[in-house]
Amino acid sequence: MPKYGMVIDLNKCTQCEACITACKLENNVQIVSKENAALGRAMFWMKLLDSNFEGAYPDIRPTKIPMLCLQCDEPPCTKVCPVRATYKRDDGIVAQIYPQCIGCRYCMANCPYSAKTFNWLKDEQQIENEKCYNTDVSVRPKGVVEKCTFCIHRLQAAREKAKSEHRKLQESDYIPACAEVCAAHAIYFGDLDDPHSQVFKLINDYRKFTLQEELGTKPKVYYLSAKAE
Amino acid sequence: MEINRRDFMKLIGGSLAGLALGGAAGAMMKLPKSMEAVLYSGPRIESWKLTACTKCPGGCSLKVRLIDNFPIQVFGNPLSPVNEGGICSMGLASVASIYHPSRLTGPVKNVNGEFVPISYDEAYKILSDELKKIISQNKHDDVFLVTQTESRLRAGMFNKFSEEIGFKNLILDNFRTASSFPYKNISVDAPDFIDFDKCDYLLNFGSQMAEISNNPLYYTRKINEHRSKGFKITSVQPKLTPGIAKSDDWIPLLPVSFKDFALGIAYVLLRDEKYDKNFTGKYFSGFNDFRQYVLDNYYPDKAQELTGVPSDKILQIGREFENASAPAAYFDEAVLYNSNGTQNASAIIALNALKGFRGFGKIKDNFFSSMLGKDNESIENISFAKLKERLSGNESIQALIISSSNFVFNNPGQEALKKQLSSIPFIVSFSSFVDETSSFAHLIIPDHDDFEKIDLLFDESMGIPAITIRQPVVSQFFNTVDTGDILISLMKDLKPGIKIPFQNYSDYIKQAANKIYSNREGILMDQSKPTAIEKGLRKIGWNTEQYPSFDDFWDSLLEAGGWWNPFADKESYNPKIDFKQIFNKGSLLPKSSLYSLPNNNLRLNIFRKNLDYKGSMSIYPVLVEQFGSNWSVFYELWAEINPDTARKFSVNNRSKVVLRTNKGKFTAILIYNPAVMPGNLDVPFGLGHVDFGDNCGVNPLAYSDDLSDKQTGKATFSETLVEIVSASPGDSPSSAQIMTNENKMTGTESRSIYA
Amino acid sequence: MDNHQILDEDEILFRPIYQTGKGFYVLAAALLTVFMFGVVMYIRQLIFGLGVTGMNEPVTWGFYIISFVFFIGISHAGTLISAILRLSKAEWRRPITRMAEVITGIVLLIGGLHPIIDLGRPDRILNIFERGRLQSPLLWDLTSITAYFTASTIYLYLPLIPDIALLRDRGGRFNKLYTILSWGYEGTERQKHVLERAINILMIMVIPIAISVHTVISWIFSMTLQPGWHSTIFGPYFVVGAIFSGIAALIIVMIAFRKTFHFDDYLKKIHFNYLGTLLLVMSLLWFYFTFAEYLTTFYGHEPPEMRVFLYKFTGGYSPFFWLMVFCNFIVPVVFLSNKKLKTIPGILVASIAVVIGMWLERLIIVVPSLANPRLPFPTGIYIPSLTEISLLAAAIAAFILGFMVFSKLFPLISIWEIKVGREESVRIVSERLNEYLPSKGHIRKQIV
Amino acid sequence: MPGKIKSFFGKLIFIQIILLSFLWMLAAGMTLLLINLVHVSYEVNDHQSASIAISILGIAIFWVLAGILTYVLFGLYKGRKKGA
Repeated sequence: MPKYGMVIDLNKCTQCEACITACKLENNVQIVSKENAALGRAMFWMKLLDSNFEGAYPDIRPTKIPMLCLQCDEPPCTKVCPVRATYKRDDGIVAQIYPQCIGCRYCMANCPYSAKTFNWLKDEQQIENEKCYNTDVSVRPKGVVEKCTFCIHRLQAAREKAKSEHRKLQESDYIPACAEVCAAHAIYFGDLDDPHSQVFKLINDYRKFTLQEELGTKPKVYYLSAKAE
Repeated sequence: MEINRRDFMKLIGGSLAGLALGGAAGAMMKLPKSMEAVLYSGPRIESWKLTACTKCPGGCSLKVRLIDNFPIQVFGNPLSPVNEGGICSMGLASVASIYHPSRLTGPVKNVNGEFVPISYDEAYKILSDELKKIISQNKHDDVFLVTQTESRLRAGMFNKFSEEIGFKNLILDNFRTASSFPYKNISVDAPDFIDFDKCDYLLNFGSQMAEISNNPLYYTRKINEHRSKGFKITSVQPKLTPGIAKSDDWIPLLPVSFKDFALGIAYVLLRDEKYDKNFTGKYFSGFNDFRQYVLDNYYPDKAQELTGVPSDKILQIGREFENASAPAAYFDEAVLYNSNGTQNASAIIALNALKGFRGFGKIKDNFFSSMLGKDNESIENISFAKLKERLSGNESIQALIISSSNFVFNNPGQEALKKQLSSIPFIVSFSSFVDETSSFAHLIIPDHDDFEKIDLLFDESMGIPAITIRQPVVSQFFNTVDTGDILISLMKDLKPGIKIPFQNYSDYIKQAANKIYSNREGILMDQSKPTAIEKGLRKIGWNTEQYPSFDDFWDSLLEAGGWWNPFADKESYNPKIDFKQIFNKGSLLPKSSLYSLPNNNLRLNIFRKNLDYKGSMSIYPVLVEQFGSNWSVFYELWAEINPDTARKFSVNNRSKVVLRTNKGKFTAILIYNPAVMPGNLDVPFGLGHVDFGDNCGVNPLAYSDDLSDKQTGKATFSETLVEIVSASPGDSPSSAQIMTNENKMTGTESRSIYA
Repeated sequence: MDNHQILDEDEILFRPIYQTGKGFYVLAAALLTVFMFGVVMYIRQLIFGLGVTGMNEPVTWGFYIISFVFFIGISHAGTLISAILRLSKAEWRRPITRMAEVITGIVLLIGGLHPIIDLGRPDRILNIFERGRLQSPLLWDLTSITAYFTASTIYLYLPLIPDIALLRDRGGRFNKLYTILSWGYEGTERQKHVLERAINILMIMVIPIAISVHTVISWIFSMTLQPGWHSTIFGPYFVVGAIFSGIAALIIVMIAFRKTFHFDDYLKKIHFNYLGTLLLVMSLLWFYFTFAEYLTTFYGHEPPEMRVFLYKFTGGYSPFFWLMVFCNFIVPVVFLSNKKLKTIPGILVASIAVVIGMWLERLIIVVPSLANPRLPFPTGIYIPSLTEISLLAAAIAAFILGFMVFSKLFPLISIWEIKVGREESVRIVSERLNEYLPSKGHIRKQIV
Repeated sequence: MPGKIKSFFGKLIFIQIILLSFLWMLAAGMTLLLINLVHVSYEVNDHQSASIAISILGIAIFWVLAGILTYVLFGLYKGRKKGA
């Protein structure tokens, strides 16, 4: 069984935010109305961690981190869900079952990375965005929690494709939208257990770190970063 | 609206995006009735097509995903050498514009303030009659054409048109032309590219290479590569944008004193005698005057006084520059965004000349120019400045022809501009939306959407000729006409008996492509990069790509989405330069007043985000929402300020402030950002459209002083003074918050995360 | 036959059941409107989704969860207190226990509803039964609250039986109902014995259940990784807080009925004195816990914890925090530790302060932790909307209404216990005393 | 008259039994629920032990409660004065 994970090289990332746009369009994440956005209900599965700086002016540098659901190996969110609407799959992806969620938002309260978002109101998707719908992804109704799923629908598609071609699933078959569009090739995705995969090599890199390591959630999204001299 | 609600319920019930696509269609999508039927009950068959992006000059190759032949999503084409599968936010969002509800579905005529739809023939008749009248009165000089199209072939078409008819005033103002203007200004042609194979030191003046440049995605990759090779990048910029943050050294500097800084560096080279004597001897006429001038006026302490950059820093940069074997001092359009932009650019060119432009290169016998005709010469004699001058002067303008340009929004002094425009007797626009500019038009003949057009995009900035083809991925939705076709038929009507070698625009494109075919070099973008062996074989004339006829080539070109020539040879760039008219003794600008701020004043520094290339973001809701998202500011203007400055004015983080310039008051959300130049108030450009898509926020240009570069008429982005009138409480981050951000990120004290 | 003429010595306790003044209907109408308004607002929320509340990201829990914790806390007034008093054979408990138990019953119903109000998809509530996870603290709650509700209702019902029998014997309204509910109680020795036994068993059983309930509720929070929640002290801390607010609520209710139904003769100053002292003790205990909680946080000085800490002490929530300390500690201590101020009005003031303070405490616990996420996202802001406020009002209205209805059906003070007390307790107590007082004879021996 | 009373008492006990049975239903219901949940936790195999522990507690409590009430009510019923 593979164990899917992601590595983001912050030394390469230019914070062009293409991954964020790609994620929004790929997953039909709703665009809330202006009022709700002002209330802090804007929905992003992927976002840049708020700016946070290193060094002293003028040698200062922003360290913005592309944040998505870190797909923890010890997910705190699944522990508290009362209806098993979020759970960890065998391939390590922390999935959501939207039709089962009762919207108690306990998982959000327990996510130390605030990676989850909630459909506060009816889908207010704006007109223009309607057409950009990705037909592979279901639209979430109001009152359920949603989050990044490593574009799990792409995995399904890839599986079927491989099956129809009578071959095994290769690493190149399945890649989330954010990793696909990254212009700097800063986002790597693959099987963390497969010693031949690139991510496997990268997570043994000295620059590797994960967010909030001390919580023991064992995120499967790793970051690479080294201080430039 | 009622309908939407019901559709939404349906959508929730069905809970399948497929349904959403259908269900929502009736209310949501602006489409011909016939197509809606398909949308409702299509078989949902997926297909992919290749096309190119025209949002910027880069010409990325796009992979468009269609469901029942409706473009749904866009991705990058992994085989394209330009973007290698990458794509930027604008490209991703671009698919939305074709369905935009406020898109014009056909020609409209302005009947006292109201735009009423008319048939194309009628519209065309009005246009041609109007022009005929002018020509008969022999007032060619009173006709102005403005276009900012990034497609150089399209620009070429405009050129051809204006030449044939005899309209001298073509303002061709796209990124590439603007960037090469300073070279044209000293009558040399610009270098094709930065030679990253040789270049070992990049001194970047005000260009957001990885964000807004003539090939952002390529530069994104190259910057990383360049740095991983251990070479340095130094950026001189008033704002530390994420892209600039990639450079090893950031010199916060106001654009007004780029020139002083560049010459300050030049001084170091001259003083250390580390400049390329061979080159200066051969190509640099009037070098000794220049040398003298710099040595007299730009000794480090003086430079420090002029720029505010500490002299030892200037020395350091200077030494790095002079010791590099092939340094490049790079600039592009952005350098022109201030009142002495051209001068700045010339200084930078001079600096390059001292090292013989070793960092730059040209493509050997580049056949693009032959292919394009004279695409960007016109700017030599005419730039936006001239239009402004004419508008403000009493000389009347008979007609104004605008294509893919929204200059009212992109320029300061908008009130005056609007007044002047409304006095022009005849304005025709080819915009497919009623935006700030085209709302003044008397006639709008909407052009196709980008996904319905055909075009060829060229790029040399990679050091190899690359051509991506924009082909229509959908048959046109509405009653729109390709501007190119209109121009062609106009030529025929206005100049009877003219010889035009092509029937319509796509013919014209084909002929350009024919040049590639006959050139017989290069390969299509349907294969991975050629290996060294392949290259070797090529050198000895081996060529696997044989096409029996041009049509075969054309078909496979459409299939591949592009063509490039990895085997093209480079040659060094050594132009004959002459600065007599620019730097002569005594013409030393005084220190800019912007440095000595009157108290309780700040500098309004307008910066551009990569999400908005030229004020056209507002039709893409995804981008508008995302615009301020990493400051968690939504649909509102924000102003970044250095915390120290903020404390001086005692305004809190995230407080709502009212700002005042000479042009009036506007509100913004104040954001603490320690990377902002003290005394600056950085506001983003792109929000604040009045009647163009999603209007929210404020357009800072509307409130900035009406200054612009003398020669190019480019707007100034950072020379307006602003003061904070009032501020709401807001929340000041608790000390703990600031102290512990580091640990919050990584969870460990020691771990450093320098991105 | 006309039983109404039989005048009982405790007639005044029956009066509320048979006599209904105009004020009653006015008040009932007013409360009903408030309640209905709340219902309407909730229906609106059902239609438009939780967006009509003030909740957002990162503050994903608001008034609903606060009220939930708060009301369940109040419920401890009842059963726990009366059980403890019974257990400790405190004779002054007799007029109190009934009211206490009623509070529990009503408040549990209200509190138990709040998590459902808080759901984004209440229509899917049945998923809990189909695919629920017992590992989720929310399910622990479901179980323990149901258990507590059942237990305390039974615990309310059993002591009620003799009184129902009395009512039945008086005939008149609802006679059939009383007949059914009284199970033919006639005060025979055997029946008395059975009742005694059952009550004693329940009394023992209820205490652990009650404690478990609030411990589990505290675990909803402390089982998460949120800074400011993830704390071992939370279990006892919540229980103490619960009893604290419970006593306060009880005092308020008692004073209210004393005033309206003139129970002055039954609820004497002494009762309030004792309860006041109890309240004072709890207040000190509460302060001790609070102090312990925040001191450890401060000394640990973990960055995320400190953010919440500072947010409470100096940041956006400092006004609420200090108001809470004022209401929960300063006011009670001032009013209850001082002879002059420890009058019935004084005690009333203290208890009202405590109830408000405890509500604030729940607010302080729920919101700041959510508003300050671990990662450097901007601090969240939470402003309750009209919906939430009106639902809180409706909950309070429902509470009062419940009491009013009860007072029309059953006596608010356990009549038989009073009678028993009057007849026997003097004897019983003196006997008990004699049991553990040294006998005189013994002393004389020593002198000799 | 006595016949009337008799019939009423006949009904009475019936109604009372029904009331009591509600409690038993609750107990039974809770038991079923908990058992079901334990079963589910086995089905998807997550932390069965926890489920079992909780369910044992829960079930016990409800049955004891039901038991007590039954004991009381029937005790009272038996304890009535003879010849009432």
